[in-house]
Amino acid sequence: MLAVHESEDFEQLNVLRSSRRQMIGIEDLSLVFPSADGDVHALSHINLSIKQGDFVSFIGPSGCGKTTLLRVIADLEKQTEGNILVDGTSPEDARLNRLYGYVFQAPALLPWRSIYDNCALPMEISGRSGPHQAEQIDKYLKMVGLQDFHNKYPWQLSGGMQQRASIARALCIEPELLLMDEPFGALDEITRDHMNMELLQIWQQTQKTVVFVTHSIAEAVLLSTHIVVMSPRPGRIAKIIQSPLPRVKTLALRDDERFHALAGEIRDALAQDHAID
Amino acid sequence: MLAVHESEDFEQLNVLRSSRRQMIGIEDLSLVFPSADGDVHALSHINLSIKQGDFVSFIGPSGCGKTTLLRVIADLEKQTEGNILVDGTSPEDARLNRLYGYVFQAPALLPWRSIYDNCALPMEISGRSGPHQAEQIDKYLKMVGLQDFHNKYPWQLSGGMQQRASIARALCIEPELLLMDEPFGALDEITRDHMNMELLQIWQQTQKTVVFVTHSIAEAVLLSTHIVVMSPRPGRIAKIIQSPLPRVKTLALRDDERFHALAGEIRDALAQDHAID
Amino acid sequence: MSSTISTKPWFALLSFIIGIVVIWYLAALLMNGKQLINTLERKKQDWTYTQVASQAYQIPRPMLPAPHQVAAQLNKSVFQVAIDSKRSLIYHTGITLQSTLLGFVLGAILGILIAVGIVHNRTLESSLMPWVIASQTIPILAIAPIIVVVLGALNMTGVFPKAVISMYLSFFPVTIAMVKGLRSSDVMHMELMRTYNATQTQLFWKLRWFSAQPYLFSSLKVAIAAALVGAVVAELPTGAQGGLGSRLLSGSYYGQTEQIWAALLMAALLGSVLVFVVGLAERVILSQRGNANA
Amino acid sequence: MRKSMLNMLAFLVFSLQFLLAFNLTDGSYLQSPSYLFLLVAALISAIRLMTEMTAYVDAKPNAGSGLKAVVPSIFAMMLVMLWQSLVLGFAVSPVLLPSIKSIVISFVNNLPLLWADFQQTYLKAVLAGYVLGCSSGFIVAQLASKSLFLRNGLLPLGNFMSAIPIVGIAPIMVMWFGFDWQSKAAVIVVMTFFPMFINTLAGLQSVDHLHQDLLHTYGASSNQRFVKCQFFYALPFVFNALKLNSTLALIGAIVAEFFGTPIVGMGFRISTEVGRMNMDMVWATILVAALAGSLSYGLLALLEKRLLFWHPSVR
Amino acid sequence: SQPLTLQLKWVTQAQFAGYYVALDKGYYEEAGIDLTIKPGGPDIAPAQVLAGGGADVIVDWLPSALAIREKGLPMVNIAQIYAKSGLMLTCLKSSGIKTPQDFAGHTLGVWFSGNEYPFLSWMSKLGYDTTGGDGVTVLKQGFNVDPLFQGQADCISTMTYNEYGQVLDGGMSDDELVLFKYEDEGVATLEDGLYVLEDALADPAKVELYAKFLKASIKGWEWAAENPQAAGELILEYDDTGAQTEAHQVRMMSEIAKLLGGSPEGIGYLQPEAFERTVSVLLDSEGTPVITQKPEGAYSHLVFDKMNAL
Ligand SMILES: Nc1ncnc2c1ncn2[C@@H]1O[C@H](COP(=O)(O)OP(=O)(O)OP(=O)(O)O)[C@@H](O)[C@H]1O
Ligand SMILES: Nc1ncnc2c1ncn2[C@@H]1O[C@H](COP(=O)(O)OP(=O)(O)OP(=O)(O)O)[C@@H](O)[C@H]1O
Ligand SMILES: Cc1ncc(C[n+]2csc(CCO)c2C)c(N)n1
Ligand SMILES: [Mg+2]
Ligand SMILES: [Mg+2]
Repeated sequence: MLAVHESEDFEQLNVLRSSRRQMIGIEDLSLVFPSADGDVHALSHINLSIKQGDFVSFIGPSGCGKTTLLRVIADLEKQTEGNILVDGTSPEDARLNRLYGYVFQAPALLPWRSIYDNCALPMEISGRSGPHQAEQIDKYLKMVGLQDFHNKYPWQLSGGMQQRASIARALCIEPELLLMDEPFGALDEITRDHMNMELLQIWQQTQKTVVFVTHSIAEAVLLSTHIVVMSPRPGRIAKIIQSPLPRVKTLALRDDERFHALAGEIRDALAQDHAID
Repeated sequence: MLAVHESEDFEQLNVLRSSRRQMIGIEDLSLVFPSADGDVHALSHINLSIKQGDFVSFIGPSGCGKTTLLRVIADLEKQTEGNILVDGTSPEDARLNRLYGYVFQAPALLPWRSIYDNCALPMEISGRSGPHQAEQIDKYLKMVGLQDFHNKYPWQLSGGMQQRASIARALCIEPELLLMDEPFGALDEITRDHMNMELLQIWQQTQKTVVFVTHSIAEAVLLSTHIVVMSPRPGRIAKIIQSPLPRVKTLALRDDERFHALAGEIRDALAQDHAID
Repeated sequence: MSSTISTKPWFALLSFIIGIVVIWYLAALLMNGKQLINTLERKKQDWTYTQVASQAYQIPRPMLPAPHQVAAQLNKSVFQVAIDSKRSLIYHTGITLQSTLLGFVLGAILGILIAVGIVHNRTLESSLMPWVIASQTIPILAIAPIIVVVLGALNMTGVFPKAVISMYLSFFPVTIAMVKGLRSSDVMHMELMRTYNATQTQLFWKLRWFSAQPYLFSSLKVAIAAALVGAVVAELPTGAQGGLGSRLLSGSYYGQTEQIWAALLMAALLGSVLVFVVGLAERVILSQRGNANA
Repeated sequence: MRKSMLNMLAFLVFSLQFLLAFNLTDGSYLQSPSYLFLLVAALISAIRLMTEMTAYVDAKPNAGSGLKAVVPSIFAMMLVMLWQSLVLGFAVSPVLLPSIKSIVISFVNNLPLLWADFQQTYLKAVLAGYVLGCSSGFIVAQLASKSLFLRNGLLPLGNFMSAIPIVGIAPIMVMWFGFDWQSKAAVIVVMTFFPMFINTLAGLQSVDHLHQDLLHTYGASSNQRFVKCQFFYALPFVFNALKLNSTLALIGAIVAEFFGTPIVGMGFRISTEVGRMNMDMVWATILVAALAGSLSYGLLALLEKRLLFWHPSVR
Repeated sequence: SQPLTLQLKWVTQAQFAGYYVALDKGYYEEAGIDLTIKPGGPDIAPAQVLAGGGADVIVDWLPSALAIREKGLPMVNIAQIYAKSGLMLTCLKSSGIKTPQDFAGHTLGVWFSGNEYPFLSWMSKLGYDTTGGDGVTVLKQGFNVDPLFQGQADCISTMTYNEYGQVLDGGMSDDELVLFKYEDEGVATLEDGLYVLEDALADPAKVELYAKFLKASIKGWEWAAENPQAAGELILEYDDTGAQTEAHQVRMMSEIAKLLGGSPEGIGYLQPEAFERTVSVLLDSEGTPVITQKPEGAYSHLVFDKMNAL
């Protein structure tokens, strides 16, 4: 049944998105971490195509390779086998062209820079720190609710605030492609809801492509156009689900029938070959 | 309306639990962190009574003082004003009597001890490492799904596994009172569900008192007899909600009407005076 | 990663050693050549560059003996004489080693004790710490003779005074690192121990001691090198009673440059071996406790 | 109430013995050992005063540096008292150990001489050698952090070289660079290079993986990586080396002067006056060295605190 | 047998051959003395060891002994082994120095650590400022003769029996050098003598012990002076650093033999005239005289007389 479903999905996708260009194309990609006590097959025979404008979520149990796959896309890790194209080029070229912004699982702010200066860092490095740099930073810090914390240092902020700062930092450069690794893990539900809506809005307005890792089924359902369910040992794609929900979303959707149906489908896919380890 | 609701709550509680002894009694407790740029009012005029056998969850936005309140109960922090009694004594005496087990927000395992030895640590220290120590540890490591990892070191485990080990460590000494600070934050949903059910089972079987901090509304609803909603700046109790759900729970409860109603109530309480910052 | 030859540690080391030897020969040629030219001019003799080049590696008191001269001297004093002979460099290395090891052990113990005191007692911390630092600004060679004389007056002679000077140099890095290490315990772990109501002793043996170990070992590596320097220094004021230090000195009195260099290389070799041994102990002990970085 | 009375008493006993120490007649303790009781009482008093002061200062979270210096000062006065009392009381020969009083007197009387020595040794040799040694260590470490080849070659050699005792290097440097301060600076360069090299390298390599990845995603050049990130990670390590080197450099210069100098300099003074049995002058010079060393250490620590305001060890 | 410790002024070398010969030949043993010889070195101030109780008898030079005595350490010369001074200034002919009057503007290497007193007296007698200016530039010479070879000094201090030989071994010949012996310049001071603490002399038993020690030592010196070759070889046996060469030690011994004798009383007798001459050299220096007043009781013939009475 899974196989049927999968192929169905793919067909659908192809029809739907044929007009948009492919942003990420992954073909039969595998990645093995060599290690003293046996190799770790972090990714095994991954096939995935993401079109420009998609919002794709990766979901799956801890250790199934979500982060690793995102890192391959960002040229932070090299596959052992298979091919990957990012915006038609190699991940390395995409990185050097500063195509994407990456939000790490942890905030990764530089402790010797104020929040403002942390956001300015990517612009400084790409030499884009022109006159409207300040505007840009102001705008996104405000969006994440940190307008009053420009001059604070990261260690003066709570964990959740730090994570929001790091999101603002990635948004500031307005990249074509947003890669986000559990960006909202450290936030409480209300803040999380708020951030979810802000992210949706940016995505809807700018037609960016977003690749998003999450542990939360609800979040995946709420945000994504496509949900990639992964399973571990070896890390592989168990199922790709296209969301039947409209692109324009509100929090009220959470009470929608389709929302619950989709969440149930994901939960079932996850429960399959999940065992506590 | 809130005031009415609160007083109603308190009455209800008193009626319900009159037969059980008070485990934690907090009266008009405040805590201020002095700091160079203005004092931080982490807790302000907290009143709370927790009876033996209760399962109480603290929920609230980041920085509202959940951890701080738990730390006051554990004698890791001293209040600036007000009174607190833990099992009829001061928090310090309770700590000296090894009354409680504490699960930190992070696993806090000692990297130079194997998982088994980490669990043995509290027993070693209290001099209770008798013959059935091994049995006890085996039992709880099995419960959290780590039966095959006795001899591994913490850094050989994934984050979620570490967190589970730290829970097993706190359970091993079977304390009267369990203080848990977002114990399941690092787990994926499936594992989290499993851990929730295990915790519920222990609590139902042993009639322990549990004080539990969480960010997840669903988790709070599923587990608790009482939910304490907190709000920030200054950190205070916004609402105390008694759960109408039965003490014996299953995951199926999540589709129950009352479940959704309760979740909605909590969400509303949270949304009140919540502002992103 | 392709493991080409140039990423191999031995290859880099070998290249460096070869490079150094080449530079050494060139420097010897320049320095000794200049000296040779001076001598010849003073004697009002004619000279040519080829003549200078051919004699530069043979002059009697070279400013810089060539590698092969030092090697010959090393070979002579290590392999060509009985080990227990006073002309054997091994014999002198043994003497220095004795006071180094004794001084190192004393210094490590003293360093740990001071650190434990400082960490557990606020009064000790605020009173002692500045003076521990000040103690190291006192030039040891200046007070070494006084130490030797005073200890001599107290009837302590032989290795002990030398070991005391070694100890003086080696306790410092251990103290500094141990204070840092004993304090480096994770706050969360400290609080965990607090929830268990652990005593100070339990806290020390179950937590602090372990978090201090990595600091301890890296400081022991510094300390054993310092102890060696101390042992060598201490051999100057204890009289020419053997040891690498007195070899250095007597080589210096009698203008035997090769002997100085041989003793120097030997001291450096001894130091490297000692540091290596401590590093080995570190790896064994830290791996026993399952250290991720071991 | 009783506590403050006890503190008063301790203060009195300590002050009394402190004053007495400077007015003892030679050999008092040998003639009447009972005086020793007062000395012991004064020691106990000093310890009590320090304990009380520590508690007092700790209770004040934002105590000024003046208040913080009280306890070490009492400790210093205790040492001074002990030294002075024992030397006078047991009539120790001034050829072995001079009294504190005579050290201070010869310090004051010989200020111009000591200043000249300080200039020669500290302001010329130490500063030049320190700056050269530390900066070259830093630069080479930066190169080595980029090249596995350099690292593989330099690290074992660095260990080897740092095990060479200075007493061996000093005569050679005097032979090569002459008698003046240049040869002392050369000794200091050799002594300070490797601690700085090894520390900086460790610092440059201590960059958090996450931050490394972050800059990688920005496509930062290796210079940008250094300026924006690595440099800050290296700073705490660099300061460790700077502090360690500040004491090493002074010792190195003084020891090197034992092996030949013009007739000025702290090392020259010490070795010459030892030969002349002017131990008070020797200790006066040692005092200068300790002052200079502690002061530069303190200044570096202060600078570190300023620059590393963001580092967990400081904030 | 009674224990006795002798602290030397310098490392084990033929300079101290007499004591080693006496030790080796059992002369001390015969006299009922169990002698320990502590070698010295540049960092060892024998007077300090004496004051600290680390030695009973020390070998020192009279100028530094007198200076230290003025500092308050009551040490007394009980025997003067060397009758003549072996100290000299060795200059390069190429530097243009022919007489002491030519020193001005040149760089002179001098040993400090208590060995500088005769030099300072000499310079002040010649009217040179030693602290720079238009006088001479003084270097604190290290342990060896390298400054001469490396052109860092025009003149260096040498001992006739030791460093001078090294200069020759180093490839310089007599005709490249100009020598100024302190003896010839009239600034000679007494060198190696034996010193003890004053109060020890109040104890007749100690005096007797020292007398026996002196007798055995002198016997050793006489043997050494007659057998320079054997004495040189013997020194090598006792040298713990294993650094000396036979040729150098034998030559040193023959040079030292020239400094020993001379007086009719034999080795060990301190000639009062020689003492006075040293004192006047030291007092002579203007500016910073080494000693400020004529020393009293700085030497004693008590032990020497006792020895003759044994
Ligand atoms: N550098 C590495 N070396 C060896 N194994 C690694 C490395 N990085 C990841 N792994 C392994 O690869 C597998 C996938 O890891 P990854 O971090 O991608 O998981 P994840 O899905 O992101 O999990 P989580 O939800 O916990 O973040 C895991 O089994 C992990 O142990
Ligand atoms: N040691 C401290 N010094 C100063 N302020 C502190 C300290 N610890 C906590 N605070 C402040 O007290 C407030 C409450 O913190 P607390 O950690 O209790 O929040 P929390 O509810 O547990 O948040 P989270 O959900 O992020 O864990 C916060 O504003 C925090 O900044
Ligand atoms: C620092 C120093 N002082 C003196 C000498 C020279 N020296 C060699 S033997 C001797 C006689 C001692 O009785 C003297 C003065 C030196 N080489 N180095
Ligand atoms: Mg991940
Ligand atoms: Mg918290």
